[in-house]
Amino acid sequence: MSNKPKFAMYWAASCGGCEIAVLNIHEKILDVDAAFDVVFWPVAMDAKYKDVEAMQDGEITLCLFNGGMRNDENEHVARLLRKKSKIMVSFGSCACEGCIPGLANFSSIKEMVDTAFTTITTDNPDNLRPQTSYAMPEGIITIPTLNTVLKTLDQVVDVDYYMPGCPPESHQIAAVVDLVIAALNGKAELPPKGATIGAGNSTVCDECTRKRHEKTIKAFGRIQLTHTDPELCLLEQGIPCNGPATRSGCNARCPSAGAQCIGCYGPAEGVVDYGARLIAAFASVIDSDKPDEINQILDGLVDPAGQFYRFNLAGSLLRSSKSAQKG
Amino acid sequence: MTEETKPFEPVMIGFTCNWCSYRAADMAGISRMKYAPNVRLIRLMCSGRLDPTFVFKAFAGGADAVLVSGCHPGDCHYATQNYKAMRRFYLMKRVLNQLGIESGRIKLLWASAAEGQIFANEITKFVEEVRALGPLNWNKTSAEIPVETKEEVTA
Amino acid sequence: MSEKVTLVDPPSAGPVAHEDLSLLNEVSLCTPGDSHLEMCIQCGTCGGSCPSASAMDHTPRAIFAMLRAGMRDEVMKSNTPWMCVSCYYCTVRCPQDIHITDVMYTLKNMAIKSKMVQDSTASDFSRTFISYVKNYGRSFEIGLAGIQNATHLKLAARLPNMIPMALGMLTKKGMSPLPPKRIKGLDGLKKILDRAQELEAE
Amino acid sequence: MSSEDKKPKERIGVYICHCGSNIAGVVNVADVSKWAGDNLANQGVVVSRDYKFMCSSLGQELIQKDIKEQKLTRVVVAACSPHLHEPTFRTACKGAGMNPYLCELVSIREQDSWVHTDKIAATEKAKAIVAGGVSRVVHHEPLIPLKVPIHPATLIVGGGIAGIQATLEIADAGFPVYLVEREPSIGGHMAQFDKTFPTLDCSACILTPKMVLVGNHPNVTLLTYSEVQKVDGYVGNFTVTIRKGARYVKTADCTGCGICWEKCPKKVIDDKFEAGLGYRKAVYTPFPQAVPKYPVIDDINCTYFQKGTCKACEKFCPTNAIDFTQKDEIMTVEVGNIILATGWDLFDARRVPNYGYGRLANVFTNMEFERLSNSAGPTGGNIVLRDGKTTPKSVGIVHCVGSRDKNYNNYCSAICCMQSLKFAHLVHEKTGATVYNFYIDIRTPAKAYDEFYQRIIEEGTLFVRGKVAEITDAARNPGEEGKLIIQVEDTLVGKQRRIPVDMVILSSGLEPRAGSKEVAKTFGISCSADGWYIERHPKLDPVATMTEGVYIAGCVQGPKDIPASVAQGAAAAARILGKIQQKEIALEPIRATVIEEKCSGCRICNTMCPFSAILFHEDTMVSEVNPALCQGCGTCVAACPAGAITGTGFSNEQILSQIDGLLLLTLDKKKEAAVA
Amino acid sequence: MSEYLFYPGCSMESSAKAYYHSVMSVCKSLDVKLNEIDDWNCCGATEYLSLDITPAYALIARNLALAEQQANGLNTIVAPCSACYLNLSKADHYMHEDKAFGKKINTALAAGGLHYDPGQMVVRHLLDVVINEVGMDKVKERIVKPLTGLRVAPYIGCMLPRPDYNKRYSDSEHPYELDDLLRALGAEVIDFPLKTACCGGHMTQIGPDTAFELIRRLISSADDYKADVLVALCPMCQMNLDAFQGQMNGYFHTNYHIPILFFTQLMGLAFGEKPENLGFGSEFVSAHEAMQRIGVQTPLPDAAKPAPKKPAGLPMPPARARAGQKITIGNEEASK
Repeated sequence: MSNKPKFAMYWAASCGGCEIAVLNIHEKILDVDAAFDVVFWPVAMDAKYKDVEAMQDGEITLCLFNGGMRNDENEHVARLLRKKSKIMVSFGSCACEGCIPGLANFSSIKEMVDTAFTTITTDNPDNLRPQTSYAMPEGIITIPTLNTVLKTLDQVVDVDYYMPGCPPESHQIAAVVDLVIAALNGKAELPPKGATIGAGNSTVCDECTRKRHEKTIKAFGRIQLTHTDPELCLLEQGIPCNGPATRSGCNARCPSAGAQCIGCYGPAEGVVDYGARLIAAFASVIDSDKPDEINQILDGLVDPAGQFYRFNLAGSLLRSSKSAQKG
Repeated sequence: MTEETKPFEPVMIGFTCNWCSYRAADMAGISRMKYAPNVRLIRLMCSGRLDPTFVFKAFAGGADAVLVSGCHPGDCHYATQNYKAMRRFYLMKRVLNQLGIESGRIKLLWASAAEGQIFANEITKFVEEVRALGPLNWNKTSAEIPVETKEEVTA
Repeated sequence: MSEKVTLVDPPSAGPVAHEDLSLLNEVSLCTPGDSHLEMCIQCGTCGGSCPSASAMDHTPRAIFAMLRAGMRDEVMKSNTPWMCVSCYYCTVRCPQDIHITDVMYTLKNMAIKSKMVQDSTASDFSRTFISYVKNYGRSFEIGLAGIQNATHLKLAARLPNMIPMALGMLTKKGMSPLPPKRIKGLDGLKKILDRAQELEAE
Repeated sequence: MSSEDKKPKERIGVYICHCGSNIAGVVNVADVSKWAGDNLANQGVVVSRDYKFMCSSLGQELIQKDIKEQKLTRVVVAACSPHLHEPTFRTACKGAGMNPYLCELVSIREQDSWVHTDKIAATEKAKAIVAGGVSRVVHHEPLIPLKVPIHPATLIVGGGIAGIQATLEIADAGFPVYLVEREPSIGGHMAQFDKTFPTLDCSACILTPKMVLVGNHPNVTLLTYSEVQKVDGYVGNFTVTIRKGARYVKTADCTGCGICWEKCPKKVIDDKFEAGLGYRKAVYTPFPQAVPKYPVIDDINCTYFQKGTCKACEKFCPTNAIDFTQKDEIMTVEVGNIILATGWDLFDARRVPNYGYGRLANVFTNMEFERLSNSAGPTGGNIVLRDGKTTPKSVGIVHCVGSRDKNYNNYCSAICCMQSLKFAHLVHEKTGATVYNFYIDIRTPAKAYDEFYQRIIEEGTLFVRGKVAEITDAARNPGEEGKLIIQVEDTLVGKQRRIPVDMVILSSGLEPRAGSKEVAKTFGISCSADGWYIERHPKLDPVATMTEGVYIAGCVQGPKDIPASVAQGAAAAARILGKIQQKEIALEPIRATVIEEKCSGCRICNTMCPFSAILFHEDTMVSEVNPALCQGCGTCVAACPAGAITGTGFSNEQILSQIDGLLLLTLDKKKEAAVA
Repeated sequence: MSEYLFYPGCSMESSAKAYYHSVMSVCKSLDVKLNEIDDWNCCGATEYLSLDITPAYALIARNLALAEQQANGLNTIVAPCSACYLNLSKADHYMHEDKAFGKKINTALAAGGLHYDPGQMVVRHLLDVVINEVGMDKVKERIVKPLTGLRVAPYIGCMLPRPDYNKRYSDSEHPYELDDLLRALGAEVIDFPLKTACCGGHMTQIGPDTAFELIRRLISSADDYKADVLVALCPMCQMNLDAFQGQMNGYFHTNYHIPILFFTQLMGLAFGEKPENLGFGSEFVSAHEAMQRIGVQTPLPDAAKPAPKKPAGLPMPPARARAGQKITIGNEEASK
């Protein structure tokens, strides 16, 4: 064993894009290797839970944890890594706010499993359902139990830093890696606990170069059905762009490419509920005082909850694990 | 499920405008009109101040229903802000509906400072309606809530 | 003349005999839509507008005051609603948006039900008219006039030229002396009217 | 997330008022006070007391003593509505050295003890309300009222009697006034009247001297034939853009000699000053005593402007004052306060078809009658029929035309009764005709008004109580031939009457000026549904509006007569003089602020503000709230998607914490239920 | 070609055949197709309402329900009789406004297997359709024989312009549509002051004294203005003023002779239709003499009451705006 600081990365309920984003930092990955001893990274290397369990508490210096808490295995590993890590980073949208897997919080487990096992693309003629434990001649085998709702990482364990994005931009990851290395060498100071790192402090609009004016919206449109002005703010053109409420850091990647921001960097600093902010913002600029007309304009927002909570449902006030437990 | 002998008493949060509905509530008090004690009021300077976060927070914090009230359209103390509140209200209601909260749990009420009686009556009515809906059930999912987009604004 | 003493006050001068304060509300409830009856400010626009006010024993305004005072018998016995020609002048001019003509219909209904109608000329005409409608689905003017005059001879006496006129109807207007052809759905219509009658009684 | 182990950073005092038995009769105040002391200690409550009358000086001293001895940093008083005693308790806290905005008054009287009977439920609710206040007050910040300087000049819009009165009051006090009037002369409707009720003073005789004073006053800049286009700024510092209409007359050269209008060949029906009964020329002053004396050329009717030839006025003008090349002029003025006194419009009697105005020649409106009766009017004061010569032998005066009527205007126009009585007198006096007044109610509620009514009765005017149903020329008998027949129910008799008269005068009601909504928008004030401007308080603050620095006077606020208009003009002036004397004004510090580093310049908030307080800086791409313009509604705070706008006094933290506090008990209860 | 559902009403089958024939003729000329509602029933006039409100409205609503069934893409019912028009429209209005009442009526209709959704049908009077849908331009196009020289009193009556819920008619007291139409036909139109006064309604059957007085007022006023004919648009009005004119004369010892014609009869004449196809000759007070004027230039009656001239003395306020024309009204703007 070397004396280098130890590095771990884990994925819970997530797609794997975050791992790719880490690898996508190009030659910087060599710095990681140079600076760290990678001890646990299931995607990149072979490792066993028991190896981690055998470590001392706080032995891992930096853990990038991505993915939400979908089942008891996710939670178990999260707790384990928390115990063993000095710096626990909630890495990527899934860990920070639930992301796409968190959209399952709209549904009950039954609805979710039904959808997975009975839709037309599923070849399941006997209508089988997964069982959490099953007796085989060799003994009882188990698979993890699903949580009622998907939880974010910080709803289960204490988190030191948040790094949003779906996935976090590679240049941001590189910057964070640089920062941690510098801090380890005593050349920089780590930000206060709980801070969001690898992202900006304002919103996507701050980085967006589109022209903008006072906003009054007479109709919402879907971008694929609308011919948009490439220079003009998308929201002004009735395209529900989440940019105004979304944390900066991505260099306004989507709006620059002609697509609306869908909010993967999550809420701006200090915002309590991302969707509520967007409701207020979008509805505020509707140009009508007549209830019927307002509702007609709102009909143009096809799936408002989906629009506002695509990445944020598990972290929202109303569909997070906390509120769901209260009932 | 525990056996309840007492009728369900919903807890409700009401957001009122400093210039109209809060004064209507004062007026109801001064006139000693009686209404159900389930609603707790929060004073905002204007219904336009109503951040949907407040409503979400109230539901998340255990409220069974939320009342939003402001000056009648055209009578806003700040000229037109109640229209902005109305726009937000409609969108908020749609989203709440998708998030599993029945439309009957959120109400928009226009009441002028003089309409103490209307305010009192509407609160009592609203409490009855929410009582009929029962406690807010978090385990309900959007699929189980009938989607309503038709808006009805009272008074 | 001044020393002449009357032992009994004339009926109009005495206190209201039986105040029935539910009366106004009852009339209002029996009228479709929102009649705004309680909003009357006694301005007299209705009475001033009415083309047949001179034939009425009370002006519509006075009737509304009497409704308010709960003078049920007096209102039920009044000819005022029966003299209404449904011209709706009062209704459109009323500054309080009271549906006066519709209220008059309600009062006629109530008067018939309370059996207090004083002069049956008008109500009988309505009955005859409706009997044709019920039996044929359509009305029948000549038959109607005939029966009306036969049952109300006094009326016929006032209309000496009725017979030549009826003849004129037949000859000039080419009207048929026979009742109208029955409509096809008469059975259905009867069922509808019977059901409506039950609902009315509820 | 949990902060329970954290030591609370504030020291909070909680005070529960009994309000005699007003609160204590229903709410168990001792219980609430004890509960708050026990259960809210973790939020910083160090003192919790209940007291008979918190607002009494002893109650206030109690709080002050605690602030000093217990080193309180926050105070929550649970008593009556903040609309009643918030200033009281804030002042008390200030007296003890605490910033007044660190005190929160929550209502457990109007919104609890007075509206509930269930003592247990009311006590629970009071606890919740107190908990809400405690949670909220933690997030209060010390605030200092904003102070802005006041420009000493005043803008007065509308040169009717209310505007004239206000102008003179302020100008006489030594401060500059800009008086803007749309018409070529000041004077307003009052200049058109013949006599004024109930004293029967000649209207012109009492008005003209005041007009002259305005015209000659060194402190008054009179801008007639002008309109306000735009108002920028805020109380104390308004910038007003005014469009001065082209008169086509050089006022520096004009002597007002009148030769131009004498020579002008174009006769125009004067539907303004003469109410359509008389004529004026295309170059004119509305009336002989006009102030200023300079005429205007009405380019729509002027032959030169329409056809390119004529110029008679120019030819004959002895001082070469005519200038056809003049253009409208745009000017801006700086003022500290504004009075709107734009007056009223007459209800268009043609909207009541059954009264036949516009169809039946001898049906006149009240304004027409004023001109008929005025000795300076088109008939030299002879009351005659539309043929211009016949004196009526009988006249019917109809009250409430277009007023008190759901088909037209719901409200009472307030002046018509007295005006109609005045007409009865004038007709009687001048023609000896039989006069009928048709009324629903006679309303004479002011000094010497009912006495005037008595006088008119005594003079022999016939009163018929009934709203006129119709006025027709369709005669039913020879007695009605050639007459106007007024059909009405005499409700006191209970019979329909048809009264043939020669002349009918309709007492048309008062209406808000056409376009009053747009004007309200320009000045940032609000209109009632009828269109009258809304005062700050209908009883206690009738000339101020919700917009600081903008006042209303006269009929813009609602129908009223001359004395009331004058009183309002003077009242508005007095309010403004008080402000000017203070040299600066304190503004309630409830304001929105943009946190610059968080603002991304998305501009969503830009359209939120009806007071134009939000500025967008194109260079830095950041929005900014001008605190002096901001009225503190908080709509932009709620709209900002980035949470970059905060509202002092009603911040997100304050309200979200208050929600937590209000629901504290509920959560406890739900937890108990869950445990059970 | 425009197409409407058509509710003729009972009178069109009996006393007002002239109206029926002329309506058919005129509509044909104007390319208006009228689809008669199959198996319609009487609207109850003003009589059923007097007796029993619920059955009365159920009776009316049956027609609306049938119309809805047979609508086939149409949603407008045209009624030529003012009383029918009002009853149908009022039933729809109240069923719509008063939901409980609407439900009650539908409960009754259900007994006959019918149902009506309030608001589905729009009921319009024939005059309204001619003026506002067909349009004056088209009417003018069809004129081959202008009614030059005929002096007419336009008579609207009560139930077309009133009551005015939903502000459905231009003016409830002095509407000008019929005047404009008749003027377009070439007739000389008097400003008839009693154009919306009552014809007596059912009073001819129950209170002749009142009825005769109401008829007299109209006839004498038309005579004052030296009208040749009085033009009606409701079978009840026409019948009362025509059939009872003689008796009224007897009652008051007067000698009026004013023929009462339907507006469609005059339209038909102007469109060049033969008088016999338009029901001429069926009137009690013969129109023969008056009609002789058509096509032949005859002098005006010498003692005709002159139209109000421009006053020599003081100017009049501009006349009230006609239908369709916007007049500026302070408060209308304010109330927006």
